[in-house]
Amino acid sequence: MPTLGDYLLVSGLLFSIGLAGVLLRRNLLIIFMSLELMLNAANLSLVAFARHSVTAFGLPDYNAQVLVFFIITVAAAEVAVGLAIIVALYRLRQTTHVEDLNGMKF
Amino acid sequence: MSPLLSLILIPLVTAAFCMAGAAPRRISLFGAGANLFLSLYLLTSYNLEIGGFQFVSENILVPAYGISFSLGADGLSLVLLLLATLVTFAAVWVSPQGEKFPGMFYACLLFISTGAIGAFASIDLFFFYAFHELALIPTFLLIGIWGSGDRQRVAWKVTIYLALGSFILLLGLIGLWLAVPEGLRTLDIRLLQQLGTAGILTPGPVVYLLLLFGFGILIALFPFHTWAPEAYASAPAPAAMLHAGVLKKFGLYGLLRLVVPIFPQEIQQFAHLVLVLLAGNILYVGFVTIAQKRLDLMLGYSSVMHMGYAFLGFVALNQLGLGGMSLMLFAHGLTVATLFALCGEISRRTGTLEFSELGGLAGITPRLGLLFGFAAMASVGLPGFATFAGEIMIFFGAFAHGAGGSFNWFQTITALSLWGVVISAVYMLRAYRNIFWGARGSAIKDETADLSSGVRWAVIILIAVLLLTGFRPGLLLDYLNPVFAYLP
Amino acid sequence: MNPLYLEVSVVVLGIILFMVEAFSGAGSKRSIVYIGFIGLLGILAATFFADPALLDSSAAYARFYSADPLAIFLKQFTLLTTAVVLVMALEYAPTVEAGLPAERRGAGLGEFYTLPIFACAGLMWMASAVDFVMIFVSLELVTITLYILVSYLRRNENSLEAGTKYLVLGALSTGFLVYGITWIYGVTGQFHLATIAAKLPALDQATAPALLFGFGLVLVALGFKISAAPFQFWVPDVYQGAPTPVAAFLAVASKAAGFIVLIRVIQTFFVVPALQEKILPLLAVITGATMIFGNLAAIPQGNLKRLLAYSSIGHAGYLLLGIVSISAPFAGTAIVFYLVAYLVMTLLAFLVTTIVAQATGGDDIANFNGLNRRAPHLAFALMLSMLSLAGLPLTAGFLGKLFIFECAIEEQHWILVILGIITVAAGFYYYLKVIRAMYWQQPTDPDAPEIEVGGPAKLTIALLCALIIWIGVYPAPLLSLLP
Amino acid sequence: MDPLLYPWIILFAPLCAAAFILFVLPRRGVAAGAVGVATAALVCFLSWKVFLIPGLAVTAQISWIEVPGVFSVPIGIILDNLSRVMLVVVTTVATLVFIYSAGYMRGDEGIPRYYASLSLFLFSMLGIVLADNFIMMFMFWELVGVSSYLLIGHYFRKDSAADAAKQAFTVNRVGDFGFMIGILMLWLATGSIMFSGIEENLSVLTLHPGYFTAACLLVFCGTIGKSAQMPLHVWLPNSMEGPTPVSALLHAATMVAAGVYLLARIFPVLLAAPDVVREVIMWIGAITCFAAGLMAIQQDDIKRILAYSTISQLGYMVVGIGVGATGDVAMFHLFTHAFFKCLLFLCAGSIIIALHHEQNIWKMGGLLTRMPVTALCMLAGGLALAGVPFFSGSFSKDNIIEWAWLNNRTGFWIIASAVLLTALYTFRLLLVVLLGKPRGDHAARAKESPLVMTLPLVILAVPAVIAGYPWFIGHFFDIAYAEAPAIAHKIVLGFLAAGAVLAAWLYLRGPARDPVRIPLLANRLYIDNFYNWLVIRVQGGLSVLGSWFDRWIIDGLVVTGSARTVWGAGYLLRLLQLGNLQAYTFFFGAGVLLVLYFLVFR
Amino acid sequence: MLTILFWAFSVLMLAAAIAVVVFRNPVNSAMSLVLSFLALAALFITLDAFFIGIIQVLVYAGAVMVLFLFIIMLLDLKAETRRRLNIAALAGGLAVLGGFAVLITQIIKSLPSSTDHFPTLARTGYSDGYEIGMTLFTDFNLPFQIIGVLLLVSTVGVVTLSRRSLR
Repeated sequence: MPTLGDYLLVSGLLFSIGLAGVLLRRNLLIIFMSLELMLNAANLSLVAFARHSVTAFGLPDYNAQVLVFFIITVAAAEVAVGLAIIVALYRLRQTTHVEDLNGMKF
Repeated sequence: MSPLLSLILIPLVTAAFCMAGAAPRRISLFGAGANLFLSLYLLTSYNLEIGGFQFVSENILVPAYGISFSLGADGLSLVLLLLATLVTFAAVWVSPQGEKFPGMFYACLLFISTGAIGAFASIDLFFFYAFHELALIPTFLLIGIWGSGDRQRVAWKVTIYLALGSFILLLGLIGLWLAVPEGLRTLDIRLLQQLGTAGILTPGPVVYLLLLFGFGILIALFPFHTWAPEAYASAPAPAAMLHAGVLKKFGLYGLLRLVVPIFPQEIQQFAHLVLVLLAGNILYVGFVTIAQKRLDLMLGYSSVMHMGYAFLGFVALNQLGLGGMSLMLFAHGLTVATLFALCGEISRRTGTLEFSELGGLAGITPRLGLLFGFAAMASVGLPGFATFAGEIMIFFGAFAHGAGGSFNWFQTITALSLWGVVISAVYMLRAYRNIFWGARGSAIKDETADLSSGVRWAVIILIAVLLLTGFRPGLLLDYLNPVFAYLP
Repeated sequence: MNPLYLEVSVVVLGIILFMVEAFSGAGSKRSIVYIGFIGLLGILAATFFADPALLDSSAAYARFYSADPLAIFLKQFTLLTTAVVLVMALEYAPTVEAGLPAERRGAGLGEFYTLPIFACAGLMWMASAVDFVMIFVSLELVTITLYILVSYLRRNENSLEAGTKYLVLGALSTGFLVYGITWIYGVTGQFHLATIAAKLPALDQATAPALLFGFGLVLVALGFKISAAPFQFWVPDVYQGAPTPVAAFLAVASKAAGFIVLIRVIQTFFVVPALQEKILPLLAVITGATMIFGNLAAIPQGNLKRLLAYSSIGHAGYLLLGIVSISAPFAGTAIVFYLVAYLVMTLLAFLVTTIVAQATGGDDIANFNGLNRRAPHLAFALMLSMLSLAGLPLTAGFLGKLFIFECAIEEQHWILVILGIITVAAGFYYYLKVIRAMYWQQPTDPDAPEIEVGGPAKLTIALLCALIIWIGVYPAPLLSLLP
Repeated sequence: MDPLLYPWIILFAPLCAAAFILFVLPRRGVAAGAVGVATAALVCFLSWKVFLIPGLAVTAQISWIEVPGVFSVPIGIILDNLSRVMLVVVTTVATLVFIYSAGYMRGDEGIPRYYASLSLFLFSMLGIVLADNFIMMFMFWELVGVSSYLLIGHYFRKDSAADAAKQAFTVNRVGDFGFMIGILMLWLATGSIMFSGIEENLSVLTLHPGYFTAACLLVFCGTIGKSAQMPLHVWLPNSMEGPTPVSALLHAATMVAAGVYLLARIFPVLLAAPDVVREVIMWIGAITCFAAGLMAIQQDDIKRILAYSTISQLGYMVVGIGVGATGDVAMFHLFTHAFFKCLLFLCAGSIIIALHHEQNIWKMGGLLTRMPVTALCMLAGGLALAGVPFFSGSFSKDNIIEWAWLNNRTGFWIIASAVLLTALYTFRLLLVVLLGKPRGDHAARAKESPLVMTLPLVILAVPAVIAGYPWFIGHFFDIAYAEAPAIAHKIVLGFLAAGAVLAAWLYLRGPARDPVRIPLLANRLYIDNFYNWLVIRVQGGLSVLGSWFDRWIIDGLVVTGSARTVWGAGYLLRLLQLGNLQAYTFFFGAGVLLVLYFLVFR
Repeated sequence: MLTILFWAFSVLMLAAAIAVVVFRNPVNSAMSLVLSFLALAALFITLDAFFIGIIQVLVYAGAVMVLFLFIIMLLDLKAETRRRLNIAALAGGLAVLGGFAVLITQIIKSLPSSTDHFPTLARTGYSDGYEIGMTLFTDFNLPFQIIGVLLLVSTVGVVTLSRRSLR
């Protein structure tokens, strides 16, 4: 049987991979996908924790699962808005690369 | 309305009128004159028999901290208020007509005056500090807009330097406040003094040093003095008069008002440090003054140098030294104001202040020469001027430290400080000789005009007060002595 | 009145404005602002009648929503900010119109005026949030609204660039926030702050690293919101690129809400002294770094909005100093007072900047040269706000700093205090730069006409100026209002 | 009028006159002169009255600085024999000089300024004379310095006059520096600044001798400065840049004697002090006396010769303090010297005017016939100066020399040989100026001066001759005559004769230029050069160094440096703001790592 | 059995996630992301979170990914041309990453409950959707409303941001 730690480890690795995408990739879209990976990693941990701390009724803690639900919703909204911005940016600059965004610095 | 409040509000309202742009010179002259009379009235109506703080008014603003807009004046503040109003009046009077943006110019002058008056009249620690800071920005503007020479750089430097000093001071004040035992917490300077002299309030050396260096920066204590000469050289004459003559006295006033009653042990503990620093002020800065080749810079340095004497009176920590210090505050304020006023006149007439380009001016502008001579003599501490009385008291006060028959630090430094009297004679006479005497300098023309009667009378008033108080220091000492009567 | 209705009213107001926008003619965009402005002020007035006792403590919402004085205060704060931002937006309208690809005149303006109201609702919920779920949800409402607003000018590269940067970094911080909440939940099994605080002392010592890990991640996310170093990198770019009213909103309301949440979270964890010992030094380091970065890096700036951005980082540092000294009896009030002072002076600065930038065609400091000649009143107002930001006595900013420093000295954070002093002095330098430009420098175009200011803006400027001095001189009424 | 008021009138009348002239008559030369002369005459008259009322003692005091219970400085008046005599001398000489000036300064545009300064001087001098405490004396001491400064700088357009005035003031301040420290030390030791108080307390106090010595010697510094003793004598010859009456009054008769007066005033203190004090005083006086005499014999400027002779004579007086049994020994010489030296200067002034401001004695000659009154008066003064028997100078000077014989034999030989020098330069002066052929056009056409100038000469010539006789001086002083053996007197006479013969041998033939050339003496022993070096190189160098340090190290390195550091730090910090999103995410991540590491693992 | 499933899906998910980061063509990344999400949904189900798993599939794999793909197609993004590798950035990023991974593993190790097996549930045959629905609409009503506002705002925002001008 996999332990809580196993789930957490997998989730941590997923989070790290997501972070790697954010740190290393230059394409805004992929950065955005990586951000989704990070959120999902959090969700995995959350669900695992929820499963671990059963309530008095002997069921998983649905409070945490509701939070996961919220996170998914928010992520979807965020993706929608983010993609809209990326589209607007692409229309103006014909690029989705982060290095091209250096009009303001110092 | 309490008279002290009017003293603060008159310049403020006048400044507002100036900004609105209605005949600024006339209005501000009127306001400053009214203020002068008001301060004279306060001086005469102060009851010497009762002593202490009078004309007190209190308006509590922040109960949690005890911040209250409280005004009150004892002998020391009254003398300084007289100084402030007198110099303001003179500064407004000698302000050249036809400056650019006259409304703002006079408003700035009056703001500085307001700041100084407010600081001297406040008996609440918060407003004591706040009013002084208020004057910082008008100084910045005055130097920056109407200054001469490298005005921009100087304005920055002065403002930042003084701001830093004020913040250090602020830290010290907060420390002081926090040192008051819980339950007695107050910002009332009178209560703080009482707690200090009663030995209940002992904030310790850290706070003392913060206050010392905070005030020290504002006073241009060596080695924090380099802002002053440049500032006075670059500032327009009226601004230099107000700043050197009045605003700078805030630091000394603070030392007398707060540090002396509360930190007697610390003053003694760190006396050697202060003695060494003030020797730096007198001897080192004195030598630097000798090397100056421009009148404005020289006057700036000399004003820094004289602060050394004030500190000597401060560490003496006895009635005599502190009385002398406060007398000197007044006298020095008037002296530098006079000198800067005349310095401005010279520069406006000849277009230069370099010694090498001036000379023989007394032959063409005898009145200017005469008045400058008076001011110079007051500056070197000639008997008959109040400066001398102050210096004498300081020297005796400082020398009185330690047993007779042996030399200690105090006496050594006093003796060295006396050498400063020689130094000041050297540079002041050299300046006078180079500007007014000797062969005609290249910048002097036949048609160079003598002082206009307006400026003349403004300066004469200042000198007359110096002479009057020099011949009869008791006029001021009657007010000042009771302030320090609790000391040995 | 039940405080719950406050947010509801704001949302309803927002929806009404959407309706007005959708069903009224093209020329009535200004009326949106007026309705919004009056509505917000009405709700602001209502906050004073909000009675926390009417909240049903047994109801489901009770575990998410608190209407303690701090929350009410922040709601008022936010409402006021939003109202001023609306005025600013009105002045900024020409730039928005120029920045939008529009099918007809004024298209998109309505949303620009309305979206801040939703952000305001989010902030008000944030103020009341006492549960991590609630914190997350309301924070995201604010953040997403701001993503949209920052990148609102779609023809303006800077706006889009700022939007993108804010988007990516914001989403990143959301990721950390969620992960942090997860870990805190993992250790305590709770989202509710008060319950967590109750559980913490009984917890196994071995769980401390995990707990701190979670807390650290939450701290990172909140640090991003309040622009604490080293999570402040987005601030200058975003403020500079964002439409000025949005920048003001970011600088004031969003930051204040971040601070309130931070206070709530920190207070939860400070229940355990061992945790407090771990957290305080970290906060102190962050505070020092924030003060230094904000104030020093501001010195060489040439763009006023960017300068204000750095300055807002610096002010975050001073606010953090208050949080570090939170154990001082007066610290809470000091922080809140600082926030109010900061609101007044920052909004004033942004408002004047908006107007002047509109008239001179740019928000570089050089655009302000000789402003005294063109618009003496605006110059005076901006000077006043700069002096207050710099912390000159008898202005609101000074008292704010004074209270904060007093708390810090009382808590003996000497190194931070000294850093604070140095940075405040450095701050004088760059704030005075603006004053110098306005008063010393020659205007680039001496014949330029007087700058016209709209009525509401004029009124607001006068009001803010008066407030700066009023708070600076006579803060007692305000202090008595504060929690 | 109440005689008790006389001293106050004497003291303040000149001040009022000065102020009146300055503010009311700044452009009216004649009126200013009249006011000045009238005031001086009034003061003189009152002084004589005070002198003649025996036992008049003024007890009233004006409080000047008053710190209750701690410190008080009164303005009070002391009226003992010393001050009465001094009062008379000062006011008499001054009145004559005031009158004489009316003639000498005729046509000068600065007459009001001149008389105002002169009146101010009179005020200050009288203050010194009447002062009953150290601080009051110090105040007037300084004021005397100022009035001297103003008068020396009367011809302020001349660079040399301007420099001389500045130098005089500065050098005097150097002396005052020591004086003030001495006052402070005496005050600290005795708790009083009153002369009487100090003397009273001395008897009950036991002071560390070293401290006491130092205090007295520092007070003596005041004398060194004011009375132009070595090494602070340099200002006096240069002060001859002022108008000649000024030289006569200030720099010969009265002001420079103030130093001696001070010593006489505190004579009881000096007596109580360790012997080394008076020994040092004696030595300083003796050296000054001899060295100044040496310098005088090679000067060509008539006023400079007199100036050096003044220094030399002041040296005698100081020696008199050092060796005399009472202060009157020195005061006696001061008394006679005041008359004859003033006379000599006024004669010189008369000649200078007659010769159209020619001051070089080698351009003079044969004036005995052309200006007989002046010449005869000058002769009388000269003989008194040289100490020729039966002239006033011989009595007072011999007394000092004989006291030296009794108390310090080495000192005796030095000052006795100085008699030779005195004779030599005096006769050189008289011979070259009065006899022989005129050496220049001006001299050839010289005419006697007007009455307003010659009258004071004649009046002064009388005391110059007779002031030394015991029947005259007895009215003023009760002098302690030295009981030296006759040999001492003979030695002095021998030196005098030798000097006179030497002078006659050298100058009686009427040479066109000085047959003796001793550059060392002509250049005043190079002391002036040394001071120049000191002022320009050492003080100038130090101050330039200080200025450099102030500008570049304190201001540049420390102040501006720290400001620059902050600016630079800001500049560098803002470079972190790369503008690149990826960099930001990297920093963000790194920050997270740091925060977590800090929180969890530290 | 559960163990095998868990490891299988975990490896699949992580591999797909790595693929997201590594692929240069955005379309490939997006497809890998879908795969990763599906695997994650399976993991949810192993944790008895059926509803969440289904939502994960519906919302993420369904809606969000479609959006991504749609945008990629709309913008006509080509594969990232191989640019010069920024060694410093790469090294820095990897360092941060490594540090973070180590940190997380340390934390997980230190957590006492990490070795726990999941407790068995007291009941069987309960309805996952019912429980979540009840929680959502009763206890979490307030946040749920806020989420609603959030969705409204983002809808308006997306419309405004992507509105085209009519010229």
